Amino acid sequence: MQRIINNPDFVVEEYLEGFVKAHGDIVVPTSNPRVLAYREAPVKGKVGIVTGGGSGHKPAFTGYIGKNLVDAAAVGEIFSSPTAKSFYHAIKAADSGQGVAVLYGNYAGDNMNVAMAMEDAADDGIAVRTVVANDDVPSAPVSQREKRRGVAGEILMWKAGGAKAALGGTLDEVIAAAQKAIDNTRSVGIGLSPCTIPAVGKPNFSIEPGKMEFGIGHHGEPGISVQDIASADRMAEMALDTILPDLPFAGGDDVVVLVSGLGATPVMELYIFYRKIEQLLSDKGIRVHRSYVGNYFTSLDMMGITLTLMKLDDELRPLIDLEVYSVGLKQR
Amino acid sequence: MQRIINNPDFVVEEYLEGFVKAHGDIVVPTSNPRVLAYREAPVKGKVGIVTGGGSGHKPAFTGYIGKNLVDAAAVGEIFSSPTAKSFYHAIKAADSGQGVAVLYGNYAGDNMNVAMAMEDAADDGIAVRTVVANDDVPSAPVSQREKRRGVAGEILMWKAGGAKAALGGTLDEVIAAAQKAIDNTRSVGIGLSPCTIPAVGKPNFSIEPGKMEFGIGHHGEPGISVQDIASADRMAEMALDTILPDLPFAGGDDVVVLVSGLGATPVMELYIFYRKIEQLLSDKGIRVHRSYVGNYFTSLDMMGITLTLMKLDDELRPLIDLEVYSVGLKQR
Amino acid sequence: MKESFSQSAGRTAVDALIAMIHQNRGYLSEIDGAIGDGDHGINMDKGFTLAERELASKDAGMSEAFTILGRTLVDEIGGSMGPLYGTFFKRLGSASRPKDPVDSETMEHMLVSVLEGLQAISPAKPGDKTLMDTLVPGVDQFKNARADGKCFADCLDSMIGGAEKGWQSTKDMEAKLGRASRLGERSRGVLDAGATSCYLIIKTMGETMKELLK
Amino acid sequence: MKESFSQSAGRTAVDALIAMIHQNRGYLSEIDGAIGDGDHGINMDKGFTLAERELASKDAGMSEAFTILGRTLVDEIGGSMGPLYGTFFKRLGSASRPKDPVDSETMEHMLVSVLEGLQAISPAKPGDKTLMDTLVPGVDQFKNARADGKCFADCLDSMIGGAEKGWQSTKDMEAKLGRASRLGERSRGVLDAGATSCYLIIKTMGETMKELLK
Ligand SMILES: Nc1ncnc2c1ncn2[C@@H]1O[C@H](COP(=O)(O)OP(=O)(O)O)[C@@H](O)[C@H]1O
Ligand SMILES: Nc1ncnc2c1ncn2[C@@H]1O[C@H](COP(=O)(O)OP(=O)(O)O)[C@@H](O)[C@H]1O
Ligand SMILES: [Mg+2]
Ligand SMILES: [Mg+2]
Ligand SMILES: [Mg+2]
Ligand SMILES: [Mg+2]
Repeated sequence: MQRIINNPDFVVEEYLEGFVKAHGDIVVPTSNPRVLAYREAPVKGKVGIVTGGGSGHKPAFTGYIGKNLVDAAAVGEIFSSPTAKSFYHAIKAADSGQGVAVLYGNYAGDNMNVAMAMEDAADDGIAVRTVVANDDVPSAPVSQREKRRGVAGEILMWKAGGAKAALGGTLDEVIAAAQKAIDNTRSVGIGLSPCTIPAVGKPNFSIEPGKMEFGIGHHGEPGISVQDIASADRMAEMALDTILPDLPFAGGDDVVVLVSGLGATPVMELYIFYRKIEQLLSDKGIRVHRSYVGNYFTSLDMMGITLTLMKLDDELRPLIDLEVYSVGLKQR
Repeated sequence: MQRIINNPDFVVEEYLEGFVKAHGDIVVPTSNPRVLAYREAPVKGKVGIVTGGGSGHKPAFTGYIGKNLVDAAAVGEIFSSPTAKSFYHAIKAADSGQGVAVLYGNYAGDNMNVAMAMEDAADDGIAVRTVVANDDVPSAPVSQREKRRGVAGEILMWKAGGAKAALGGTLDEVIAAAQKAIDNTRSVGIGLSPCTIPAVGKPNFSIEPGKMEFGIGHHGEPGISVQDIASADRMAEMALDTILPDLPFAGGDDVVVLVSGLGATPVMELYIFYRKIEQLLSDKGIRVHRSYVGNYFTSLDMMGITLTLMKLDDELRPLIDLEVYSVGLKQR
Repeated sequence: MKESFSQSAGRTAVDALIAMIHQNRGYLSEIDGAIGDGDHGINMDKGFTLAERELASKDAGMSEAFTILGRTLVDEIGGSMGPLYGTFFKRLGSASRPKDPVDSETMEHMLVSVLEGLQAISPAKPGDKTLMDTLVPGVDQFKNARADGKCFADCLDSMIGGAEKGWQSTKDMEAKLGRASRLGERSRGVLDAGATSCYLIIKTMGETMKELLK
Repeated sequence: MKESFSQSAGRTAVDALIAMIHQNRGYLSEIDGAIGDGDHGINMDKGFTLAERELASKDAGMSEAFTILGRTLVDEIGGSMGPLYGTFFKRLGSASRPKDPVDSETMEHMLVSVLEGLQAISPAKPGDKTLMDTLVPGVDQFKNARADGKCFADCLDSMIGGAEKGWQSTKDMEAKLGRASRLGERSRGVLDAGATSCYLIIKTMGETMKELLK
C-alpha cells in the first residue's frame, strides 16, 4: 500500500497537527485535539456554524473552516462519525451567544452523536439547531428523501448558512437558509476504483477494471448499478438524467454546479466532464451562475467524480456569491 | 484504465474547453486553442508574464493564470512541450508594450520551442527575456545546476516574477526577481506509484509495490534510488537531507515551504508529511514564513509527494506575500 | 443458589467484559472483514482499553463501572458503536445505580432500559442483521424465564441461550443497515460483527454473574 | 544515370515520406514503447498528416513542400520532435530553394544545413542514442562519396548505408538524452525510436531520388 504515513493508528492525529501548522492563518486548535476552529471564532454577534464528519474526505471538513463559512469542525476517524464530545466542543467553540447551527451529513453515526452533543449543549444553555444534508439522489427514492446520504452538496449548505450568519441572520434564519440550500441541491457520484484505509491496508470494496459504479457513495456505499465504463460525455448525460428530474430542474433555472473528483482522478478529467455538463445544461436553457470544479469532497484515493447542482433563487444567490476564505474554498 | 475521458487523442482540447467554461471569471481563450490568457491581459503598463508546459500537471500551468501571477500560458500535449507557435501567441497575449518575461521549466523540448518563439517575437519588436526553472536537486549535481529540471519551484518563480511585474518592475527587474527566486529554491520528489497517460493506456514506467523512488521527476524521470517505502517521518528527513545542504539553508533562515501531492496521494498524507517537515525545520532554527500544502504541481494520477523550499530575503518576502487570485492559488 | 450479588462483587462482570474484548479483538475484526471494513475488534478494543485505564484508578462498584465504561465509549469511539454501546453500558449503570444488592428484578430493569435506550437512537430491529438481533431475544428470554418464576441463575442461562440463537440467526440474513448493507444479497452467509460482540458481551456478563450467585 | 532532378519531380520525395510515415506509425510507436512512452509513431503521423493536408491544396515543388512540412511540424507537434524534425525539413527546404534542377552539390548543401540546424538547437551527438546517430553518419557518407567523385545515385546509396549502420548501432547504446535515459543501463538492447524514424526518412528520401535519376 503506497502511502505516506507513520503509524496507521495515528493518521488522524498527525494530519491534524500538520494541518494546523500549515494553515495557522485560518485555523486554530482547541482544547479537544479532534476539534479545530476558525481563528476568529467565536465571532461576536454571529450565529456559530459547526460541522463535522469522518476523516478521509479532504478538504472536508476542516478545509471549510474560515471566513463566512464554518466556525468549528469536529473530526472523526477515517470514514467514522466524530464523537458526541467532539461535536459538543465544536459547538462551544463556535458559540458567541447567538446560537449554533450544526450543518452535517445524514449518516447513522453522525445523527446519533450530534443528538447526544445537543443534549449536552442544551444543558449549557446554548441554542442549537441542525440541518442534515441529504443531497445524494441514488441512496433513496425521492419519496424517502430524508433517508438520502449527504455528499458534496454539504459544501453549498455550509456556504448558504455561513453567508446568512455572516450577514447577520438569526439562528432560525440561518437554519432556514441552509435547509433551503440543501432542499434545492441534488448530487450523484460515479466510482471508478476503490479507496484504501491505511489501518486496514487493502481496498474496502472492489470495482472491476473496465467497470464503473454509478451512484456510489463516498465511503463506497453501493450505487444503482455496476456497468462498463462509459465515455466522459456519456457519464455527464447519465449524471444529469439522474439529477435533473429529481428536483426537478427546468429550463430558465439558475444553478450552481459543483464537480468534485473523489481523490485520485486527475483534475484534467474533471474539466473534460464539466465541458459536457455545461453544454447539456446550456442546451436545456439552464444557466450556470457559478461553477466549482476541483477536489472539493474526496474519499482518500478513490477514482471517480461527483456532480452537484443547486437551484438558485433571489435569496440563495447572494449567499453563494459572498466572499469566503478557507483552506478548501476561497472566493472573492 | 479507469479514466473519465472521451477520445484519448482529444483530452487536451476538451480539458481546455471545460476549463475555460468553468473559470471564465479569471481565464479567457485566445485565437490559439492552445493558449489561455488572464481576463485582464495584457495589463497596461505591466511586464507580461508567460509560462507554458505539457498537460497533466494541473493546476500547472493554466491554473496559475491570474491576478499578480501569470498573464498567458501555452499548453502542450500530455507531458510534452507546447509548440513554438503557442509560446509565441502567449507572448503576444501577455504583451502590453513593457516586454514579456517567459518563466518556464528546464526541459529539452521547452528550451527549443521557447527559443524559436522568441525569434518570432523579436521579429515583432517584442522584448522577451527568460528564466528557466531548475530547482530539482536530484537531476544533476550542484556543480551542474543548469542541467537540473524545473519542478514545483516554478510556482514560486511565477509568484516572485508576477508580483514584481504587478508592483511596476521593468522587464530586467522582473527577470532578476524570478531568477533570484529560483536560484534560492530547491526541490525533491518521492514517487510511490506510476501514472498512466490516457492515449497510451498503461503506466509509462513502474514502481514495485512496497518500494518508493526517491528523487523521481514529474514525468517519471529516474530518481537517485529505489528503496523500500519509508515512514512519512523518514521521507521528510530524507527530503530535507537532500535539500538543505544544497543551497545551503541554515539556522536563522526564513523560508517558504511548498508540499505538493503528485495527484493520487490523499491530501491527508501531505499534512502528515508536513508535520515532520515543520518540526525538523524548527529544530534547525529555520523559520517557516509561509507554507503551501496541497496539490500544486501534479503528474496525472501518480502517487507521491514533492517538497520545495525557498530562502527568503527582504526583496523576495513581499513578492511572496502579495495577494494573488488564480484557479490553483488564491492568497489574500 | 443465591438470588442476588453485591455491587462490589458485580464489578467483576465489568472487568471480565474488558478482558473478553481484549481477547477477541482479532476475532471480531475478522468477522467484520467479511462484509464490513474489518475494524470492529479494533474499535471495541480501543474504547474498552481507555475505559480500563479510567477504571484502574477508581474503586468503583458495578453500576459506577458500567457508567464509566459507557461514557468512555461515547466519548472516545465515535462512529455508530460509540453511541450504541455507550448507551448500552450507561443504561446498565443508571438502571442499577440505587440497588445494592442486585437481584433479578433489577437485572430485568437493566436489560429493558438498555433496549429502550438503543431503540431511542437506532432504528435497527431484529432481522436487520445488527447487534439488535442478539440483544432483543436475549432480553426477551430473560423476561420470559423470570415471568415463569425461574431463579436468577436460570434466567441468566435463558438470556445467554436467547442471545446465542439470535446471534446465529444473523448468518443467513441480508444486512439492512450499516456498511454491510452495501453488499445486498452478498452479505448473507456470514455472521454480523456487532451481533457477535453483543453475544460475547451478554455471555460474559451472564456467566460472571452466575459465578457470583453460587 | 542522370545527375539532377527538377524541383517538380523532387516533390515526389516529400509525398513518399508522408506515405512512409503513415505506414510505419505502429512500428515506430512499438519501438518507442520499449524504452520510451510508445508514442513516437503517433506523434510523427499526426504532424505528417497535417502537412499532407496543407500540401494537398498547393502545387508546391520540392523545396516549398519541405518548407511547408517543416513549418507544420514546428507549429503542430511541440515536444522535442517538433523543433527537431521541423528544423530538419525547413533546412532541406531553405538550402535547396533557389536550385532547379537539384544536383548532388545542392544535396550536400541541404544535408549539411540540416546537421547545422539540429546541432544549433540540440546538444545530441553520436553515441547519445538519438536520431543524430543516424543522421551524422548518413551525411558523412554522402560527403565522402561525393569527395570520391561518385555519381549522385551512388552518393545517395552511401548516405543510406551510413544511416543504416548508424541506426543499427543505437541498439547497444545507453540512452543519454530524452525519456529513455531514465532507464540507464536498461535502455540497451533496443533500437532508438528517433534514430529509426530518421533512418526511414533518409532511406525513403534517398530511394525516391534515385528513381528520379534513372
Ligand atoms: N444503525 C445501526 N444500528 C445498530 N447497529 C448497527 C448500525 N449500524 C451498524 N451497526 C452494527 O455495527 C457493526 C459494525 O461495527 P464497526 O465495525 O465497529 O463499525 P463500522 O461499520 O463503522 O466499521 C455491524 O456489524 C452492526 O452490527
Ligand atoms: N534532446 C534530444 N535531441 C535529439 N533527439 C532527441 C532528444 N530527445 C529525444 N530525442 C529523440 O526523440 C525520440 C522520441 O520521440 P517521441 O517519442 O516522439 O517523443 P517523446 O520522447 O516526447 O515521447 C527518441 O527516440 C530520441 O531519438
Ligand atoms: Mg467495521
Ligand atoms: Mg469502520
Ligand atoms: Mg515517445
Ligand atoms: Mg511522448
